[in-house]
Amino acid sequence: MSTQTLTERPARSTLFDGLTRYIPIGATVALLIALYVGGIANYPKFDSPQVIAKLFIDNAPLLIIALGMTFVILSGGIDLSVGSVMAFSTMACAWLTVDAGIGAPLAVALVLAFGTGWGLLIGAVIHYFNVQPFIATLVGLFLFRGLTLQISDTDVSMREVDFWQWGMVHAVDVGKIRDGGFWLPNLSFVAFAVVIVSFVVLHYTRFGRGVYAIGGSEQSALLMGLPVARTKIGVYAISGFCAALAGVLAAFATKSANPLANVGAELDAIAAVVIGGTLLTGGAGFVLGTVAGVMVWGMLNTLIAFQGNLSSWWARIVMGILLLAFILLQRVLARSGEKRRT
Amino acid sequence: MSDDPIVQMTGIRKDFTGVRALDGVDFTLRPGEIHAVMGENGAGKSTLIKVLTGVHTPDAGDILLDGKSVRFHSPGAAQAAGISTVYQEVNLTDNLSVAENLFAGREPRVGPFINFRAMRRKAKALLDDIGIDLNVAAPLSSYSIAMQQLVAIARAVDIEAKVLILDEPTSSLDRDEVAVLLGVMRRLAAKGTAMVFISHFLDQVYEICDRMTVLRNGTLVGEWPTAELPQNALIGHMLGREAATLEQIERTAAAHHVGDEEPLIEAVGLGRKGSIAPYDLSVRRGEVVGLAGLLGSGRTETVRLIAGADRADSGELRFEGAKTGGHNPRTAAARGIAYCPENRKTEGLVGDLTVAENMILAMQASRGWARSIPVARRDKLVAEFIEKLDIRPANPDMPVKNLSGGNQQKVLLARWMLIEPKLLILDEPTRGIDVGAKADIQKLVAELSADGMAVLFVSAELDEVTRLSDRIAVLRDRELIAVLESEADMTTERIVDTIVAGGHSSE
Amino acid sequence: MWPVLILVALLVVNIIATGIDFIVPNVNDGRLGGAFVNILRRSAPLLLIALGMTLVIATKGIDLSVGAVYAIGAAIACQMIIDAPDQSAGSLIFSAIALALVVTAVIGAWNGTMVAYFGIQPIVATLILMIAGRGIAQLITGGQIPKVDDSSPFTELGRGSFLTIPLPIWIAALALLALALLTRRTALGMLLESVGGNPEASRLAGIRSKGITVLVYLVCGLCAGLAGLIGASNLGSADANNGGLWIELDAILAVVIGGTALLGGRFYLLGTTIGVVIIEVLEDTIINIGLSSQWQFTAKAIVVFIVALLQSPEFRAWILKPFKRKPATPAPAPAEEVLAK
Amino acid sequence: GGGDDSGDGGSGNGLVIGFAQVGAESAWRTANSDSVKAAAEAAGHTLKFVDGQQEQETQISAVRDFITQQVDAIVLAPVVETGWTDVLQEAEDAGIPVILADRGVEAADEDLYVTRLGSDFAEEGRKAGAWAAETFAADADGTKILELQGTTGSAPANDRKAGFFEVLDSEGLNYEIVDSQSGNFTAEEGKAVMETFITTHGLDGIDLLYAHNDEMGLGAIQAIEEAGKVPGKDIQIIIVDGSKAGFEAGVAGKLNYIVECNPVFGDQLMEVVESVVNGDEVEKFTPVEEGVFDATQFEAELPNRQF
Ligand SMILES: Nc1ncnc2c1ncn2[C@@H]1O[C@H](COP(=O)(O)OP(=O)(O)OP(=O)(O)O)[C@@H](O)[C@H]1O
Ligand SMILES: Nc1ncnc2c1ncn2[C@@H]1O[C@H](COP(=O)(O)OP(=O)(O)OP(=O)(O)O)[C@@H](O)[C@H]1O
Ligand SMILES: [Mg+2]
Ligand SMILES: [Mg+2]
Repeated sequence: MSTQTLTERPARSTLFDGLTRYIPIGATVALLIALYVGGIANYPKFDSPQVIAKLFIDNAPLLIIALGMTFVILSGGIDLSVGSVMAFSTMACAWLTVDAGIGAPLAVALVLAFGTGWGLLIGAVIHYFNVQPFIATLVGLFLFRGLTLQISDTDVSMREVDFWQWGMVHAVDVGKIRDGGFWLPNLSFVAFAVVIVSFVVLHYTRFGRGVYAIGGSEQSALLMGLPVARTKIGVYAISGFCAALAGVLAAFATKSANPLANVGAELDAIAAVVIGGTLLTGGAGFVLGTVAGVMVWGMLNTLIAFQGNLSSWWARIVMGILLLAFILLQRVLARSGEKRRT
Repeated sequence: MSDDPIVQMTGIRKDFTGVRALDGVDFTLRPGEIHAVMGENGAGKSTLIKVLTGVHTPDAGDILLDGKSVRFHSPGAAQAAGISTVYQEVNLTDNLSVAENLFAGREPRVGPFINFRAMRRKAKALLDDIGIDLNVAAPLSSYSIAMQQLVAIARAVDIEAKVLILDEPTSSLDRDEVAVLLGVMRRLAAKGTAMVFISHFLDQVYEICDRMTVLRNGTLVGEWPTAELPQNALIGHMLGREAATLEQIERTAAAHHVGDEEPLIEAVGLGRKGSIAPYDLSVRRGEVVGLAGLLGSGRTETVRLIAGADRADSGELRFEGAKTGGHNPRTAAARGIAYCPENRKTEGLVGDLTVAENMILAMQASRGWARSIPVARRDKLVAEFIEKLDIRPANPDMPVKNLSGGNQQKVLLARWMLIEPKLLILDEPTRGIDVGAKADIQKLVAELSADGMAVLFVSAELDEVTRLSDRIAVLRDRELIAVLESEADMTTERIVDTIVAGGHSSE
Repeated sequence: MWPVLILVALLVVNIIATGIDFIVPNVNDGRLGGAFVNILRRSAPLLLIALGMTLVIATKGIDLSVGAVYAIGAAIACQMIIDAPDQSAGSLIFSAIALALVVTAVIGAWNGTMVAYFGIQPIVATLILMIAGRGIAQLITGGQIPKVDDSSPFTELGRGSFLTIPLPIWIAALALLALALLTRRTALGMLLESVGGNPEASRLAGIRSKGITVLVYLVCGLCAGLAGLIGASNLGSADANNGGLWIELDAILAVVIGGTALLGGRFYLLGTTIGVVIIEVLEDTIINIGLSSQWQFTAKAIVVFIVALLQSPEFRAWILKPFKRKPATPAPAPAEEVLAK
Repeated sequence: GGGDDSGDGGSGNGLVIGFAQVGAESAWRTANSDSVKAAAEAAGHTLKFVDGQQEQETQISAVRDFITQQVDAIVLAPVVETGWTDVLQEAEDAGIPVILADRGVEAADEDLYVTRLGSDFAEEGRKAGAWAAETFAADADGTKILELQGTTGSAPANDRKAGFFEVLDSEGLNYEIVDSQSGNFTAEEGKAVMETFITTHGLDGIDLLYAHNDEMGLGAIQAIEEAGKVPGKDIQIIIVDGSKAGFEAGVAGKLNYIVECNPVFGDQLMEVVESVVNGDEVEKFTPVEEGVFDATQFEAELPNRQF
């Protein structure tokens, strides 16, 4: 008897076990498809491929901050500073290239380094001084909005700097929209690159698995001997970098900087991450879920634009109702898959 | 065995706010030896380990590793220096898979990328090697605490450190797993690994350890070779009083009025899909019914249905003859059913609340929020139970998370005794509890049942179950296979036979 | 303790900048005035919301919808009053206030239900109403800003005074007292902390954790509604779009400055109160020391950062280290901090 | 024009017009949206209305959606001036004419839209400045001015400020800015900032309050009254916008000068859109008819107010 192997069946079947983790993201994708099909059924021209392509044009910066946010949320934290850091980065790009006359590539490098540095700093404060992430990053939200306004309280154009033209150059251009064609600019591909890198880092590196472990239980991760400090500070650095990069993309997208841009963008990013099936408590979620979440967010806005007869308030209410329906459905799907204890 | 110590700690002192957990403790570990650290709950064993491995910074004292002075700032640093540890609380992340937990931080890689296939293969091999068979791709959360503990041990063993520390690794294991673990430890000792072993099971300690260091109240009592320290001397050192004063519980089960009274509670075909097959079970007033079975056999699931913690999806539960509807923890408590869950950290205590608040929680819940318990009454009750259960430190205003494991368990018990239940359900109440406290709790159970309370008692220790119970329900594979009633049947061997035979041996 | 020091420091800065008049109240028109009293009066809506938020946060939750609920409460009352022929009728004012409070309480209960019964994460559950709520408020007002006659007694709620003390201060103080009594004289406070600290253990102990969660969000909604009423009556109008805009961030900030952790468990109503006053005093300080509006955000960030750091024992240990005699202990061991959580 | 194959949803031979509005941040804006919607309906056009919630990204996204939908014309009320080049170019490439409403875009993009219909904020500031310069010309000891700015960084706030002081300087008025803070265009903050002004500076000797919109001005008036002073007398007040509530306050004598900023230009807009789609020549800038009102005109003008 003592030589017998100790076996324990997991609570759920093996096949199912592999799948339960994918239920939230599966629900998101299913509902995304449902939204799209619903749009096609109700609005002419909704089947234009540009409807899909556009999700990655206007939402490229949002996608990038949401990816950075995914790292932070998976680790059990939150980053409220991304909207302000993004606006600040765009403004800094304008300031450096237009007023200070620094070469644009150098300016971009400086801005990205600054965003990363800010992330490192706030990550260190959160980790070493045990300041709650919500508060530490709220400081960033106020600080960078303030600094942005101090650089300029009006919008600044940077169209004169040739470098900024690159972002909106069509990288893919398949026919005219009117004839069922579509196009995608360079900056969308920057976003795709970030998606791929995030995916690989989060799912296939030690750092990425460490993020999940810390999100599951920081204490356990520490006792398991994982580099908690490095990982925790790292996720804020990544988020800071992503916010700065999103700011640079915004500079490409409009070739202008606006001190009041991206107010509330952090909430959009959080919403997208959560819609994508990532738990705010940390430890569970996927990069591709976030991509789906951003697509849902963009798709809801597209639907409202195609509907076109909603007053300002009905647009908000409808957005709320759609979000509610979405979250409830996701919940129902997830529950039917999950074994309930109560 | 070489005599050059691999770890030498001298004059270690550690203060927590309000508590001196360690005071001038020395500890020496030599290569290839298995060294037990013994002491009551709260003696400072875990703290000593945590000071060594960089979880806590000592307030005074020196640590030498291989003769060199060291001070680690994180468990990771200790691990890198060759000290691998299984801490008392299961320290894995249950959102990750079994394989990921085994290799977290040291995953096999191709370039910078993790090779998941290789990782799963190695995980499988590692678990096979120590004789457990799990789906390594499944999330750790889908396995019981016991399996999680084995996974944690496997991880620590695989790190192949020169020092392996096991802080109560066997607390939720039953005899087969313990046998496996002890085998692994012997193998490692033969290879020269030094091990620290902490356990409240004296027979395990005596079976495996070469030496013992005994702590009491944060101070060092002494260090002895196991062979030179007989059991009752050890207990005397641990408790600071004569072992003879420890009362051995001898239940006279037959004296109980079994069978002549209506059952207090009766489960008829009660079951829940996926967790426990429908079962019949009854408990009478003044009776102790034990639940025995291997790990994951469904003991916890059985009592959770009766406690209302889970909802049954078949059968019915009768309480005092009447069918219970809408059974949940609150209505159960109102009926007088108290449930001490096995996992006190996640299901039992509220870590941030004080000892006093945790104690009165159930009582307060049953009164509703509007009728708060008067402060004077509360203080009196709390003081009474702190004394009765000998909770240390006897400070009602301390956050309960700062108490040692055994004392936390007592707080949980006090919570339920306060509502004077008719049926007390104890799921592994003696897990991780020192000999003294364990005897106290066993005695308490005996007393309570003598006063007419019905008790449902789950324990991995068959001795304990047989000693305390009037009847024993045996489970296997999430099915209740037999209820042993006659005195002749109430032996450890009989239970094991029943489990092996799958229920057919019980006439 | 640290927040109190910060508050005192801010007050001193203001007194240096504008003279002792800053703190000394004066009486005009039988009503207490002066800079500091005005600040207190203006703090009332934020305080009400922050108090509700404190309870929600104690259950490990968060309520992002309070700003929108504020707008809804204000919109309902003002719209109902301006729709009536006689804006001064007592019964009208009463029913407008009652309706606003009932609706906002229902909204709060809705949030609580989503969290407790549907198991939706609080930040997401309340995000829905944060987005839709202002739409609802605009729907009520038809996108306009309803303006109540200055003669209507409704405006007394925000502008009037009782025993020379402005009514908003009374209302906020009574709310503080009521909530303090409700949570500390009954067992509600402890049960809240228990549910926030460990929901599963609370459930197994027989606590109606779902009911309590709903109750707490309900109270929070009610507080937000009451805050909206005070704000609306102070202005005599309800701005669905801007009324209480971003007040949720200030409220959360106040709660945290006051020492309540966002992770649930222990909560401090008095701490929250001090947090609110700090935030409000700060806004005046910027004007008083002659900084431009662009500095609003930056100054707030700096003060919040200082408070957050001072509250961190690890930071205090680190900053004091060079001044300590024996350099025996190295940098704070991060391991301990994590375990202390 | 691109109106050939895109009549989807359009009733009869009406046009499909996409309207990317700034938001619903003020009563002015709501009145503007209502006016445009009503005018489109009256003219038998289908209006695709999107509220940009004060975000440029949302507006750009809306314009791209309009392009995908192949509307006949796009009306854009840009939230900021810069950053529209690409999306306007896309509209042009798709053959859809763009008409700007209310605010303008930077001069370099002039070729990318057909015409702009709207107010001139700097001009509004100048109008306010002209009145102030005239009223206080005789003020010997210098005119002490308090200013309640709009949302920091927004175009109306910047332009109304710039236009105002531009005139004061060019007229050579001897003035002093006692304080100038943002009230975010809301009554709430306008009142709070004014209270602080009063406690910090007192009201004695202050001549003029210049509020960048109605709501802040009305909030400030309350603060002044609560401080026991008489608005309009103890301190003169100029507001910009001219909503009904603003005029009511004017009739009550609580303020002295209103610079109108007229949101009700829906009909005018529809005419412009129709001529643009028909390919008619239109002016590059069509000003909205706006007036200025002093104390003598408030009573007569009040009944004409639509918002
Ligand atoms: N983080 C902490 N803060 C405050 N006190 C603590 C903390 N950790 C442990 N203690 C206290 O230190 C003492 C020693 O605890 P420790 O966990 O080392 O005991 P132990 O010997 O391992 O007991 P057990 O057998 O129950 O595990 C106890 O009194 C405990 O309450
Ligand atoms: N929350 C859960 N959800 C699903 N399955 C669970 C859950 N908890 C435990 N199980 C599974 O149910 C089975 C029975 O577990 P249970 O805890 O009842 O066993 P037990 O006999 O009490 O053993 P132990 O000695 O571990 O307490 C185990 O296989 C376990 O993996
Ligand atoms: Mg221990
Ligand atoms: Mg069990």
